[in-house]
Formats: sequence, structure tokens, C-alpha cells
Amino acid sequence: MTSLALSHTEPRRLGPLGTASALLLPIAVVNAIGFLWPVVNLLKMSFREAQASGALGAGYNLDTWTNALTDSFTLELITNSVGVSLLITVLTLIASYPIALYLHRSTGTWRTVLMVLVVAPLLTSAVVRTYGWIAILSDRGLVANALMALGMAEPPRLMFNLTGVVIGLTEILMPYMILALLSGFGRLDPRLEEAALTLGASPLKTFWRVVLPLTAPGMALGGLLCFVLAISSFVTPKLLGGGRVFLLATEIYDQAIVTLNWPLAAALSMIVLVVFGISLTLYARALRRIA
Amino acid sequence: MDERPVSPALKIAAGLMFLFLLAPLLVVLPISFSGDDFMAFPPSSWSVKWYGAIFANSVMMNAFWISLALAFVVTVLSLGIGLPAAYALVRLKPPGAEALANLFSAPLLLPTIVLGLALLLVFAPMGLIGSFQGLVAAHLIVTLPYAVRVLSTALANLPLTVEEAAGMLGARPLTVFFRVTLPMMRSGLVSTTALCFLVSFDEVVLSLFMTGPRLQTLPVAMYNHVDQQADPMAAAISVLLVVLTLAVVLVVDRTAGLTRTFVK
Amino acid sequence: MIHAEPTEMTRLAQGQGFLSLRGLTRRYDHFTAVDDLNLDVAKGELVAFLGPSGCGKTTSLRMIAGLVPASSGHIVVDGRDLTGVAPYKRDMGLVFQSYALFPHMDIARNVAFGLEMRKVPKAEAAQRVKEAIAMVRLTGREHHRPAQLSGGQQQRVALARALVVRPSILLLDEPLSNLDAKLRDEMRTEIRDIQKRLGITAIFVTHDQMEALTICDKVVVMNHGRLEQVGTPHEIYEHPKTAFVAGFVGRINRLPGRASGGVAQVAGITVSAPGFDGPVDVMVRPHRMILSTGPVPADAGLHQLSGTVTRATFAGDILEYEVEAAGTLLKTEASTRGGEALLAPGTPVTLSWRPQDTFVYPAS
Amino acid sequence: MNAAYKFGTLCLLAAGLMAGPAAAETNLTVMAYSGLFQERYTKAVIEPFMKAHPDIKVTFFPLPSSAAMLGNLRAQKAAPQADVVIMDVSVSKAGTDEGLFTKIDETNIPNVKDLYPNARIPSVAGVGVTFDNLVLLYNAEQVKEAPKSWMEMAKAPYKGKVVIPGVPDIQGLGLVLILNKANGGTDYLANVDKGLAAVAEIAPNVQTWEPKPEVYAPIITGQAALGVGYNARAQVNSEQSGGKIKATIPQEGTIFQINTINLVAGAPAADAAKTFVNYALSPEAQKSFTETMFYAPTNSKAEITGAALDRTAVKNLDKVMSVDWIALAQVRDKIAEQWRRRVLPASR
Repeated sequence: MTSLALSHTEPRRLGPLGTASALLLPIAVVNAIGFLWPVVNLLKMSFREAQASGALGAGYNLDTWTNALTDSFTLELITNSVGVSLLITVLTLIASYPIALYLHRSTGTWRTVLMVLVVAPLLTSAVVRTYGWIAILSDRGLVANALMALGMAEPPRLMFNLTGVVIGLTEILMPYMILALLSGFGRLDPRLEEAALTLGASPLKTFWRVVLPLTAPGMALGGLLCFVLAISSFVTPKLLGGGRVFLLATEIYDQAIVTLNWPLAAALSMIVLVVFGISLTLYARALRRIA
Repeated sequence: MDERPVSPALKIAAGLMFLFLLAPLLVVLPISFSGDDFMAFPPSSWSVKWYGAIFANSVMMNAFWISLALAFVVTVLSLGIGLPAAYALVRLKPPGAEALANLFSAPLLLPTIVLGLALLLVFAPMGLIGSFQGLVAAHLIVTLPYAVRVLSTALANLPLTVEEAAGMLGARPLTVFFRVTLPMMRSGLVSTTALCFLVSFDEVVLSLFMTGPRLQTLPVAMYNHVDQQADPMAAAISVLLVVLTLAVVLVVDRTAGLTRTFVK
Repeated sequence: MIHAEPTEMTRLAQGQGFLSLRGLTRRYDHFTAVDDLNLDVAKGELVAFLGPSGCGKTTSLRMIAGLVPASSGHIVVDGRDLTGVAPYKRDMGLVFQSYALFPHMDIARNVAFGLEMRKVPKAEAAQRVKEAIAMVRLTGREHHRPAQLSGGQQQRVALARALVVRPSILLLDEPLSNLDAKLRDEMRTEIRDIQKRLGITAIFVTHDQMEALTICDKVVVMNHGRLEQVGTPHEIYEHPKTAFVAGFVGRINRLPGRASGGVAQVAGITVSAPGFDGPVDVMVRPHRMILSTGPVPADAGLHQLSGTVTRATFAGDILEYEVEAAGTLLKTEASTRGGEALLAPGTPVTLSWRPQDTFVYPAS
Repeated sequence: MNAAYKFGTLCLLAAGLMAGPAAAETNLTVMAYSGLFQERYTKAVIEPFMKAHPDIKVTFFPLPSSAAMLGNLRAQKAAPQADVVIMDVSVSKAGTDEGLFTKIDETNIPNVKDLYPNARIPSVAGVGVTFDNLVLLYNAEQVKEAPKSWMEMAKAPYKGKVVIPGVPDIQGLGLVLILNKANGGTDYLANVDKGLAAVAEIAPNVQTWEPKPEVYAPIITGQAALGVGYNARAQVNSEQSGGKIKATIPQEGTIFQINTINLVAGAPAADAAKTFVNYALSPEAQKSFTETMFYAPTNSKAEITGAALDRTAVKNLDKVMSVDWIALAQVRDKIAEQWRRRVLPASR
């Protein structure tokens, strides 16, 4: 500041940096207390000594990690979770693509109505939607009763197994996928399709050669999102799985709340984070290849 | 944009997938009017008794009021903390603003089950489990990133010249903020409010870790209810929640534009 | 950092202009946007800052407004040093290219905003708002929102909003760039009229030379952050000090030549070039070159060049030609007032012009 | 209603929640089993209690299993939310070892003096409040004759028709212990391999390990044919459903199950909690609960009608294998882990 200016400017209490720090302080505090510290603590917890009764020992060791990583049950849990999440991601993509494409091509009020129909489920509690699936898939539910009315004596079991979990999660993750696809469809100018058609490509070929590659980034984003949400989802597998579907997330909850092995729960959480990190890397790599 | 023909195949596929997407929400409506004591579809008789049952159920009603108060407090705090942060990040651009912005949105990337566990482990020794303060803190962790992101985008999209114009006309920075910047961010504020409110009101995983016998949120009470007895009352509550959500979505669409709020 | 002494203060206050810029400089990390700008603007004068984009004219304006801090130098208005003073205390009016109206307020409230900030009593404010809106011919639109008005109307609101507070200086940042050609002409006249009527000191930033020449009392031509020339429109056009000014204000033909002993040899002719030595650029405006098919009397005192038409274009009011002469392509034009026909390419022609229309600059 | 008013109400509500519940009446939170237990216990014990103590408001916090209750208590150890917990004795032992409970004896709960000796367990802070035993449940329409063996559940006709509340629920655990002994296992504290192997044979037939709302409902409706449950609740369900569900004790025998009532250490309403526990152990509460729910009483002074007593665990004492639940508490988690590895995969 120049001293020349002093007759007309009042001394500033805070410089821009000071003001910025003051404005950022509250969120920094929340972030530190509610995020950074708990996550660091979680990592620490995975090295705590676990005792048989579920109480925590005072010391730190590698037991939880060595047990978890050499245990076929945990390893199966990881591969299962990854496999099921991948399956759900693919199904979600298949189910969401037509909706997103149709939405992208619709206009005006109709588009708004459809958007509401996509967003409303997203904002409706997963508990509500899972309950809806119980109503559809249970033994006395919509599908079973419809099949019995059609003369099927023993309708297939759709709930309390992996089938139910996959169906429910696919639907629950669809809005995320649709929105991700839509954000990626920005590059899809309908004129490009018209250009391809006028150049002699069949509609199918146009879709395969023009539409699909252009929408690939949206698909990658949606895929990442759904995979991560699927592998960390817990309410739906818990309610639709009937205690027979074991995924990392349900296991974390059980270990934390029921079996009370906090170090193991923490270690499993770290494994989820590692899987998450790997998928993020793969996504970044895929995106670079597409672009 | 001009009309472009949509192939019938796409129409049919999209229609079917929409049906699948909306099925669980559609099916709860008839069930909520079930006269049966257990959940079955189709119900064998009809009644509105389950709606009455909600209001007679003190656990649900308490949970509803707690969720409402919680969502309200969390929304107010999210705006109160998120707005200054967004302003600092977008307008004052301190060194490392981008890294800070990433740090502040990082909790969104963390799977909620992991975040829930992490919070449980630090909140439990502090006696915050089952406390309103604990719930507020937990919800803030997930609503704040939304708030900062939506508000930052809203701020960044504002034409700076309008604020400069106000300054040139003699308005002090604080006056500019309240008289010009804030009113121009209206749609961003509406979106943020709606988003924070709904995220907090619907949050179930973190809440499951944070609630206790004396303090349950509505989604947790519903989760426990569905987990223990999936009777038609859950359907009646679901219908009310879907109606609430739709109302919020419509308000947002009217004031802020749905696409702008939820896409990207 | 500047350590001002009282003596310097006095010197600054004694600057000749109502607005004085002294050594105004704006440096960024890797380039200097405005370099040592010195300028005096008299009270009631309208000065245009003219230059290509990135020349520093807008940065200069924003430094005057206080929206960009000066790296060094001073801004003095009416004897008062405003350097470092916050924009909201400078009492200047700024009209933006993008209008920058408050979208959430109606027209009347937009215009009233500055008065409100100055705590002008309500009744007086209402009266002044009414007058300002009448001045820009928008009476009856007081309660419209900006989005309901056309671009020209919005810009008039912006003008009224800036003027209603009776600022010491009116700053206009490319105010007409977002308007279509016809509206631009109208608005230009309107701005000039209002500025004259109010006798307000104004700075008008533009990249459009026509706009600059027609609207202002004085043109400041800038390039690469430096001031190239200051003068009346006539001076700038007829006596451009640098090759840049000659080329930027109006069209120009360029002929390379060589100077020695006060004259320059170019394309076989000799032009006066006092004070030059070495390679030079000789420049002549296309419409000052007369194109003739027959011989030109040698005693007319005109410079002459023979050449061949390489391209001919009919453009309605005029005929545009490209002529190859002495290995250079030169542009020229002919009037169609007498119903002249277009010459065919290949026609041998003579180009002639008055010696005083010849500009000589060191070769670039 | 105007917006400002609503805003104010919400603020007050929020402030109230921050400050904790109002002190006008004491809020007592009783944590216990969900489902039928909640319904009957509320009617038989809690409502009469509240009538007798109008200054205490009891909230019933239901959870499906004792293990879930322990988890809840542990998370809230620093600031307990529940005052009284009714849970299985072996889980109660774990809680006691972790210092979650206040020791109950004659000094703080007078009615303890009248309890049967086996309701007072030295190493557990709480005392027994109900006795019950495990039964094999069956749908009377689908299963005409009472099954003779627990292993009936492994038979082909019952594919997808068996419901068992799985470990860590005591019902699943009890089944393991019974079958372990039946298959020649000697020391269940050392290992229960034989029991787990037997349950793994049943596992492919299991429809769900988490029956909702409880194991009884699917059997009553016919969604399931066989299941494992408790005698007390089976009796009530059988009565309510007009005999659609029946219970039997197969030849392999059964186990005794003790529910303890516990005072949570550092509970917010500690005094009211003692009043409640004393009432819950009183002869009249025990009588009332036994007659509505058919749990055998733990208070020797409770005068139960013969008809009701005949339907409780008391009648089945000869078929009960003894289980040292206290010793078992130490290996409970180990068994749970093995269950997850060896039984659950067989049901996938």
C-alpha cells in the first residue's frame, strides 16, 4: 500500500489472504474433525490389537491384516464384492443407456417431466426404494403372485439371495448412471449422426461407430460412479439379501456393530478404499485412452 | 433445438427401463392402502389404516421430527459454512485454492460405509453416538461438499462485471455481496438448500452408525422397521416421503432448473 | 512501492489535466499490460482509448476505475490522488460492454442503486432517476427487468445508471461492441450528445477506429501496453506518428524503400524523407491514390507510379482495384460517381498522389 | 401458518434437541427384542409399570438380537442411551466383562432375593428375567406329523422351506450346540465342528437366515415349513394363528436359554432403571409375562397358573442339555466366525 493513499483509504483489517483464511476456517475445522482425523484414526484402528471378546487391546500389531489377507473367507468376500459390483455396473449401464439417449433427444416440457422421473428416485431414500423391491420380489409380492396367476406353481425365488440384491441395486444406481451419461452426451451432436447417415452408414453402424464412441466418456464416468456406489452399498444388500449375501460393505457393518471387531472392520474399510483407488486409476486411464 | 425423430426401438427400450426404474416407487402406492396386516401384492383388502398408524406410532413421529429438525439445522449450517468457503475459493483464490477445494469435496468420494465407520470410531469415545450434535456433524461432512460445489459453480458463473458495476456505483464490498451477489445466486442457493435438505433427510448409512435408542432419524427408524417387519406402514411412510421429494424437486425445477441443479 | 514526498504530491496536483495519469504501469508475472502511461485529460473532454485487443486500453481504464491495482504510477483526478483508493470511493461511472445490469432489479432500481449508496434522500433520488431514465428515452419502462429489454435499451439503462450519480468521470468500456451495426451508430451519437450536454469528462475504450474518430475530442492510440500517439482525430488520421498508427487508423499501402540525404528512393521515385537514413517504409492511404488510364501531367507535382490492374471489384459506391506496381501490390479505389466502368485486369494504369499524403517511417 | 413461525418452531425444536429431553418426566429406555417380544412385553410389563409410575415414561427400543444390542451399547459406552437391557446371558457376560453394566443384587434391587438360584449368575452383572428353550417349529398344514429330529430340516422336500435365525443369534447357536452333541461332539468349548457340519447339511434348504419380522411369521403363512425358534413365542404364535404353527422338541433334545435384565452403567435415568428392573422381577410382572408369553418365570414367588406353566420351558427340563453360557461367551465370536465360513457358503 502506498502511503500516498492514506488520506482516502481506511487501514484494512485483513489482507485478502487473511479474509480468505477466515472464511475457510469453519469448513476446514469440519473437514479436519469430521474427515481427516477419522480416516487417519480408521487406518490406525486396523492395526489395533483385537481381543476375542470384541474388546480392544492396547497394543498395535499386524494380526488383523495378516489374518484378513490370508483368510480365504475375506479374499472371497473381496472377489465376490468386486464381481457383484461389476455385474451391477454393467446391468445399470445397459438399463440406463436407452433412458439417457431418449432423454438427450427429447425437448421441452416432456424432457422436464422425464428429468423429474429420473431425479425423484435419486432423491428418495434407498430404504424406501428397497422396501418397494421387497414388495415386488418377495414371496407374496407382485412378481410371485403374477407368475402364480399365470399358472406357475413354484415361482423362482427372487429375494433373500443375490438375484434380489442385483435387481434392487441396479435400479437404485440407475439415476446416477443416467445423469453421468447425460453429462457425457453433451458431445453428442445429432448433426454428427445425420452426417454419418448421409455418408451411407446404416442406423446400427451409426450407433456403433459414432454414437457409442462419443458417449464413451459418459459411460466411463457412470461406470466408475456405479461401481464405487455398488461396492460400498449396504442398505439394499442387507434388506434384500436375507443374511445370505455377503459383501464388503455388509461385512464392515456386521463387524463394526454386531461382531464388534473394530480392527477388522477398519481393515476391510481400507480394502474398500484400495479397490476404490484402483478403479479410479483405471477410470483415469480409460478416459485418457478414449480422449 | 429442432425435433428429431426418435426410433421406435429406442422409445420402447426407454419406456421399459423407465418402468423398471419407477417400479419400486409405483408399487408402494397401492400397498400403502392395504387393509392387510402384512405386506402382500396385490393386497386382499383396502384401507387407509396404515396412514393412521404412522401418526399413532410415536417412534416414527419422533423420528420424523428429529429428521426434520436435523435436516433444517444441517442445511442452515451447510449454507452458513459453505457460502463463505465458496466465496473464498472462487473470489479470493488463496494459494492452493484448487487443492483445498479437492480436500473439501473428498468426503463425497469416501464410501459412506467407510465414513460411517470412521466417524463411529472417533465419535463413540466422545459420547457423541446417539446425540443430535453427533448427527449434525456427521451429516455436515456429506452435505458441505455438495454445498461448496454447487455454490462455487453458482459464484463462478456470475458475471463479475455486475459486481464491479455495483462497486463503481459506490457500494462497499459487503453491500455488493448482500445486495448483488447473493440475490444473483438465488438459483444456486435454492439448489443447495434443496440438495442439503434432501441429502440430510434421506441419509441412512451414516445415521445408522450415529443414532441410538433415544435418537433415531426417520430413515433409520424405517430401516429398522423394514428390517424387522416389512408391513404396509412402511409403504405409507414411503408414499409420504416420495410426495415430499417430488414437491422439493418441483420447487427446485421452478426456481433453479432441474437440469442445472442435478446434471454435472 | 512508492514513497511519496509532499513535493511530489504538489507536483502531481499541479498536473494540467482534470484527469492525469502519471507513469501508470500494470505488470503481470510474465508481461506488462500497461507500460508507463502518461496522459492529461481536460474537464469535459471525451477521450477515446484506441488499439487492438490486448493493447492495454481496457487495463488502463480498469486501473482508472480502481478495479485493477496499478503496479506503479498515479491516477490524479481534480488534484486528488486516487491511487490505491477503493473503486467504491472513486466516484466514477463505468459502463460495461456487457451492460452489467443487476438482473434481479427493475430498471428504476438499477438506476437508483448508486443514489441509494450515496444516501440521497428518497424524494430527490426518485426525481433524478426519473430524469435519468427520460434522458435515455426509456420512460415507461421503469418497472421492466433488464432481461425484458433489447441490447440497446439495456446499454442506455447502464448509461443512465452510471450518469445519475453525477460521477466525476464517465468510463465507457467498449460500450457498443455488443450491439448491431445500425444500433451502434445511433448509440454513438446519443452518447456523444449526452456527454456534451452534461459536460462530463469521459474515457471511451474501443478497438474500432471509426468509432474512436467520430465520437471523441481526443484519441489515444495504444499498442503493446504503450502509448503510440495522442491527438485529435484529424491529427491521428492525417499525421500518424508511427507506422502502427498509420496502419491501425484507416487503410494503408506500404512500399519498402531506402533513405539517405533527406530523400527516400522507392519504386523508382523519390519522396521527401527528412531525417531518415537507411531502409524505410513509405505509406500512402489507398483512397488518396488516384488511378488513371491515360498519362498524368508531369508538372502537377504528384508522385507517380505505373502498374497493371491485377484485380478489380465492383463495390457499389466505389470500385476497388489491386494494382501491381514496382513489384508491390497496392490497393486503390475509384469513385463511381460518373458511372465509370470497371477496368479489366491487365489494363496498364498510373497511380498518382500528393506528396503531403506520403508518410515515411523507419522500416519495421 | 407463516414461514417465520415455522422457522421459529424448527429453531426451538432444534435447540431443544441439542439441549436434550425436557426434565418434566423421566425418560427410561428399555432395549430388548423386537417383534412379538416387544408387543407382549409392552402390554404385560411396561404398560402396568407406567401406570404405577406416572412420572416415568418408558420407551422400548427393539433390536433383533442380543448381539446387536451389545454393539449398540458399546458404541454408546461414553454416553449411554439405554437404561435397561434385556439380552441373552452369554452376551450379557461379554457386556459385563467390558464394564457396560452395573451389578444387580439385593442391595439395589430388592426383588433379587426371591429369584431362583439359577437366575443369579455370579460373573454376570444382570440377573435372569426369563427362561426359555429352543424348539423346532413346523407348519401344521405342510408337516402333518411332528418331526422327530432336527435333521428333518435337511431333507429334500423342504428345499427353500427352512427358516433359521443364524448366528450370532442364539437360536442358530443353540442349534449348533444341540447337533454338535447329537453327532458325538463332546466339548463344545473346544470345538463345534460336528455341529457346524450338521447345520451345513441343513443350510442348502434354508430360505433365509434373517427371517422377518421373526421366524414364526413365514411358517404361519406357509412360506416356510420348518424353522428354529423359541418355545415361548412359538406358543403365543400357535395360539394366535389357530394352530397353523406348532412346536416340538426333537429327540436330540434342546437347550435352555436365559434372558437377563441388566442395568446400563452410567445410564441417563439410573434411578428409574432400578425401579423398573425391580418391577420386572416382581412376582406380578413375572406372572403377567409368563401368562401372556409363556416364558418360565425366574421369581420363585410368582404364582403362575398351571396351564400356563405347562407351556413354558419348565415342562421340558428333562430334555434340556446343559450349556455353560458363561464359558461359551468366550468362544461365541469364534463360533460365529466359523459359522460364516462353513455354514453360510453352503446356503448360497
